[in-house]
Amino acid sequence: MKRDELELTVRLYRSLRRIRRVEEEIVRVYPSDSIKSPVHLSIGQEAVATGVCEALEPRDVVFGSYRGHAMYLAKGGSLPRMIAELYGKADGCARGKGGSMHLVDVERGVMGTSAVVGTTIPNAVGYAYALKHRRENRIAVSFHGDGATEEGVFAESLNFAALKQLPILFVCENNGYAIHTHQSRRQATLDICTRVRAYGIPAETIEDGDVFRIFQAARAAAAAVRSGSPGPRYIECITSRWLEHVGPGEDFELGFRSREETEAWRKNDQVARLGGMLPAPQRSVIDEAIEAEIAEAFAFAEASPFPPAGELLMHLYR
Amino acid sequence: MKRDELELTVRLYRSLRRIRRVEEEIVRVYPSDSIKSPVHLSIGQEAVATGVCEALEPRDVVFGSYRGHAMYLAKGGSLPRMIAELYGKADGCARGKGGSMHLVDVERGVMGTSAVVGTTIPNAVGYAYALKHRRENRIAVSFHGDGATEEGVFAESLNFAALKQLPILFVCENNGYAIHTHQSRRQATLDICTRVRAYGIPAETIEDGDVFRIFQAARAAAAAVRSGSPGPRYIECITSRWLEHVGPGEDFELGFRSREETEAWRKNDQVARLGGMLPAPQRSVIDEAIEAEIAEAFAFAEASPFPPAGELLMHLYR
Amino acid sequence: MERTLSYVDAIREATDLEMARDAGVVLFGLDVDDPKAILGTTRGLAGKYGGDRVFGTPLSEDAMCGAAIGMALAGLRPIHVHIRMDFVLLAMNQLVNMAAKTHSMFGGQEHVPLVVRSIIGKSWGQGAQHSQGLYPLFMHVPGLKVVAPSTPYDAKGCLAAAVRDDNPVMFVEHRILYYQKGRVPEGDYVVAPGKARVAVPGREVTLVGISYMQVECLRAQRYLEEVSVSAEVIDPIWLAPLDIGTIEASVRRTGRLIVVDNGWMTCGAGAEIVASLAERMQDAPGWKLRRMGFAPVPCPTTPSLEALFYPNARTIAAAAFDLVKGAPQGWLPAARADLKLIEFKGPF
Amino acid sequence: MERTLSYVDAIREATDLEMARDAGVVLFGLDVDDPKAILGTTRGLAGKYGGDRVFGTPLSEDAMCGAAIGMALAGLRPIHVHIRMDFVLLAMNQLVNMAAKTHSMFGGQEHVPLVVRSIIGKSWGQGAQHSQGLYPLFMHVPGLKVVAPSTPYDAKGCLAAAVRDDNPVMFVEHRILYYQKGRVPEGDYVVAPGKARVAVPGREVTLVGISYMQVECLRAQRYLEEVSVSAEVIDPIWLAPLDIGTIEASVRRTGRLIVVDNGWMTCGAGAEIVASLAERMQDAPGWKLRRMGFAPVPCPTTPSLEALFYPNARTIAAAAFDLVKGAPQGWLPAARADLKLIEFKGPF
Ligand SMILES: Cc1ncc(C[n+]2csc(CCOP(=O)(O)OP(=O)(O)O)c2C)c(N)n1
Ligand SMILES: Cc1ncc(C[n+]2csc(CCOP(=O)(O)OP(=O)(O)O)c2C)c(N)n1
Ligand SMILES: [Mg+2]
Ligand SMILES: [Mg+2]
Repeated sequence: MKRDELELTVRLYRSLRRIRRVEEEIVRVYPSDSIKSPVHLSIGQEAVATGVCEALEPRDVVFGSYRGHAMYLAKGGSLPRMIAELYGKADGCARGKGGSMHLVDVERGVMGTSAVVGTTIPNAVGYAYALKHRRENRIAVSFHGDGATEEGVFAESLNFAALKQLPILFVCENNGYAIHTHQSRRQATLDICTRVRAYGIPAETIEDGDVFRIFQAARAAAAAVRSGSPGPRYIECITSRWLEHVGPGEDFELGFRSREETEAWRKNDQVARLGGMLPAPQRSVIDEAIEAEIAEAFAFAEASPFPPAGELLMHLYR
Repeated sequence: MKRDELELTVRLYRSLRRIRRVEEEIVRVYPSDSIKSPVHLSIGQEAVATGVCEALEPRDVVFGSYRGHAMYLAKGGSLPRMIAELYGKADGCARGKGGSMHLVDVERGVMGTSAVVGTTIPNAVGYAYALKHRRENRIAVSFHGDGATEEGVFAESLNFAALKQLPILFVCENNGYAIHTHQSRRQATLDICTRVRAYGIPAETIEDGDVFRIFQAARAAAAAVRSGSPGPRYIECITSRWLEHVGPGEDFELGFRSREETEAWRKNDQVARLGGMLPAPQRSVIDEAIEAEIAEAFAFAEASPFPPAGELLMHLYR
Repeated sequence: MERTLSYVDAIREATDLEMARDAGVVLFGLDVDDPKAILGTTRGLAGKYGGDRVFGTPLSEDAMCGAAIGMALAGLRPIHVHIRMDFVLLAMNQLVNMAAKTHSMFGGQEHVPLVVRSIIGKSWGQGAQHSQGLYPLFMHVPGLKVVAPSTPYDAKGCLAAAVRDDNPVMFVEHRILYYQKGRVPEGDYVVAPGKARVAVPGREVTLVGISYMQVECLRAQRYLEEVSVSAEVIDPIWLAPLDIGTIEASVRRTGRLIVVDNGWMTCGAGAEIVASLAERMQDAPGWKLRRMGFAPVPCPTTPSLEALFYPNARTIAAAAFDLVKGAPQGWLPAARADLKLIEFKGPF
Repeated sequence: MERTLSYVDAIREATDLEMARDAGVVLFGLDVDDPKAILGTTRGLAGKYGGDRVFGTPLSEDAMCGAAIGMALAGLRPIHVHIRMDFVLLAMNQLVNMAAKTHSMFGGQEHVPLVVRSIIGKSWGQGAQHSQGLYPLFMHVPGLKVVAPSTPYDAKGCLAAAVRDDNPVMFVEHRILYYQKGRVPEGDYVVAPGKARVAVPGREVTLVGISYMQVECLRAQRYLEEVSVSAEVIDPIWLAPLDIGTIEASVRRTGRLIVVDNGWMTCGAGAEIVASLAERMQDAPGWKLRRMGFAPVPCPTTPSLEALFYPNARTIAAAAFDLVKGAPQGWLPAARADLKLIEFKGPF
């Protein structure tokens, strides 16, 4: 590997592995009831947030959904504050008021996630409008699922973003399902990108979940978007959710999909793949640092107090 | 002309002329204040409703917008009850409670019109669902404007109609404007049909407002839809609104469009064109019958009483 | 021998019976036919009645509500399900501008026999967007009916009544009530619109609890018993049309009212009840009252604050005690395990 | 010398001043930049501030509201205009689930300085879908502010206050008020949230009129004068936060309240005001009250029924007269031309 390739691999691996391990730790801790909120885990889907966010600048902003841990972490959101948020603690990124579904870290450009499908898509578009209006050299990114593309606001948002040629990158994390319902039972045609192109927005699909390809596509798209022409871009990343829709377990026993369906994706696990590309000692250093960071973050969350009663009525109006 | 061609021409002419003359009469009467509601006139656009409704069976149903006079009349809605409705009278099709924007004639398959753009689109889709579910040999038609296609519910409705392969014909009356704003200032690309096809729905545009072509396209589409395969169809009819968005006057003095823009359409006036295709005596018979019918309808409306106070609280619940 | 069913099974049974009774009843919404079957309330129905009558939908609340209205216009009796009431906000245009107005706006020519089922969430980190009890938004709009049954018996009977009603009905469920069990007769019955129920008769204070808050009021009544305060507990069941007469009769007797909203109080159901009584009881002033409901903020996820966000049996009892005594007494009953509800802890 | 402006020009001027003051203020919505310029309220602004800051939008109320929130998060101060309040129903999800909750749900990290302007329609066949006064839906939701100015003075001052507010504000206008003229100082001032105004002091009955019904209450006050009844007229101006204290003080003096909603009454602003007073005045019972508002049906288009749908100065005066006399008197003032409003007859 060339040096810059190696550096890229290291960065991507660190991000992938960190997200994976954080979520595995959430799974492990979950039965203890320390986590005070539902969790929609991204295990299996890490490559999307990792690849895309690697292509962004720190000053760029991202908007996402309740399945937002990966995006939050990949964009640089504070890990201890995220865990504290899951614990419902006063040091959480939303002071315990948001939980897993409402992560935010404005300093790092994580503008928030929403529990109502599709709602942050136009928010990202509006943010992009402000960026263009102020001629800032930043871009907005909207992460959303395949299900979100069925909401009317998605079509409205595409039209407005294209009409005003806004600096926004749309990223669809298509894991094939909305909860337990396959895309084919919800969408007349599976081809999301064709629908997007009908608004004049260049769109491409990355089928195989390869984090390098996602990164490259995102880098090219982000560069185009940042240059201001020709407006928005769309990337659809096919991916696979390995755990249940919400919660720490699996869902194969429900019968709506088979374990085999995810097998190919597990063989193609980007965490393992990139780990294997690194020399073992280098990898251990990274892994150990991650473990230490995670241990610290959970300890931080444990130690943080619950918000006092007085906080209930705070933050209503500014 | 062959006999069936002549008969078709007669039917289309009668419908076109009748709509035109009814609306001209509305324009004439308007300053007298007998009409108690805003009117969104279709003068210039008659060929769309006429051509499409000629292709329908009496048992088919239509849903439309506040600009609904043409659709209502072309589908066979009662003229006297429509005029009475505009007059706010008890014999109006909605007993005076709806006005021009809320026309209905269930017996004739006019299922209603709405003042909120886009709202009847999913209603038509739902009706089509019921038809398919009950295996009825009828179809539903959604008339809507170019502006309505920007509402999210339009995209949602297309997806569901295509997903369930519903017996519905969508008809876009594209007059280029939403109130005073041209399509190009609202839509990222002008190609509505491309957006529709992205849902797997066959779509075609009739550019020239030729009532025969609209009729033929609608007949073919209705036949396909009725046969149940392959689900919905979409027809976009480019057309031209000659009067102001709402009200009896013109709007060229506002400066957002020039009179010239409508000139080509006026030269291509389908009422005059089809009138010219008929032998003068035959045409006079039709025209005179229309005049008599209109005079009667306005007299009926004049004579009808206003609804009594007791009606205010009626029709809340069934 | 009385048969006991859960709230979940009561809803399922009512749906099943209505679908068997009337071939026009169709049931749809996101995930109604998935393995979790809206927490069991739609379990087995897709298999029994087929995918034409029971189906999951795209994520398109607005169009699906509009489609439901279209189906209703065509003579079907759609039941549109939202797993959370918060999502109904996406369908407000169709519900308020179309469903509520169609019958009137078209002079009686059409009607919309539509049922919209929606579930209020609570506990375990549901948070701001998964916990709203927005029924006052629908009570406000003439042309909609609104019902919020709190018992399995009412859930079954009200759902049957809603399906048979020729008008749009907002059917408001509560996630925590899903764990309730209660007497549910087999076969057919309806709990018709516009009739409240005196759940427990009493003399000194009237407690009106809406939706799940009915359960907390019933518990409060037991706490009050311990301190020899006799509370009457009323369940309005139907919020529109609202049986204000039953509540009025009670307050005329007890002279005291606590109304506990399962939602925010401003322009809420409690506001409407209090205002109606204030109008109706001008001949008998001097009755005492208190409104309770959600804290006037979005619901926080953390349990330390969520616990303070909701009224509960103990805070209701304390308020009633103060009302009866005429001044703050500083009394708060000790939590009784036998009155405590199974905590809700997923599945989400 | 006092300067007189129309309500339309007051709104236009406030927008102009705020846009000049703060480069972050942007103004958009369907037709804001078209020749009719939202009945003149946005006239000239696109030319002055450019199409980047003032622009018409696609017919996409949901996304445009969401985009407005995104702009606000980025530090702009968007004003999103709806030519009719009825259309805001398409944006309920963004307003209630996002705008109202962002500051709280994210623990104070973000805030949404958003103004949503919307206009209530009336008269001349507006009908069921173009006449709704839906402000109680927004009063219900914590995190939103709601204001409904009735005078040109307040329109200007409240809009300035709304634009400078760091929270989402629903700014409720009324089409008929557009014809009002009144004193409007030049330059900068704000009518800050949470302060009602005693428009006319009086002794025997308090009339609270919301939005356009303030005008009808002012006229009712004049009719009542003729029969020697002294009415106090209060304009709440801001509905959330609501200055209940000013209303309470008045009712404590007059002992009588008529609250006139410019909307339906069930779970309405009047319900909230009455319920709040009932709670707050338990030490002074026996005050008399009456709620008035829209008839509990969708608004009919025909003038014969529309006239009955709305309260008006004469029906308000009659109700107040009865309240003061303690029993129905059968008095209805003869219509006085000098108090009559210019009828609204298009342009639509
Ligand atoms: C507007 C709305 N409708 C329904 C739901 C319930 N719901 C929660 S997650 C989800 C599936 C969304 O699927 P997708 O967008 O593909 O995201 P994924 O969960 O696969 O990441 C649904 C339907 C919701 N949260 N919001
Ligand atoms: C949801 C909604 N938004 C805005 C309006 C205001 N409005 C009335 S008509 C109209 C233009 C609609 O254009 P189009 O769909 O092309 O129909 P046309 O009037 O040209 O027939 C608009 C924006 C409305 N009635 N409903
Ligand atoms: Mg998905
Ligand atoms: Mg148009």
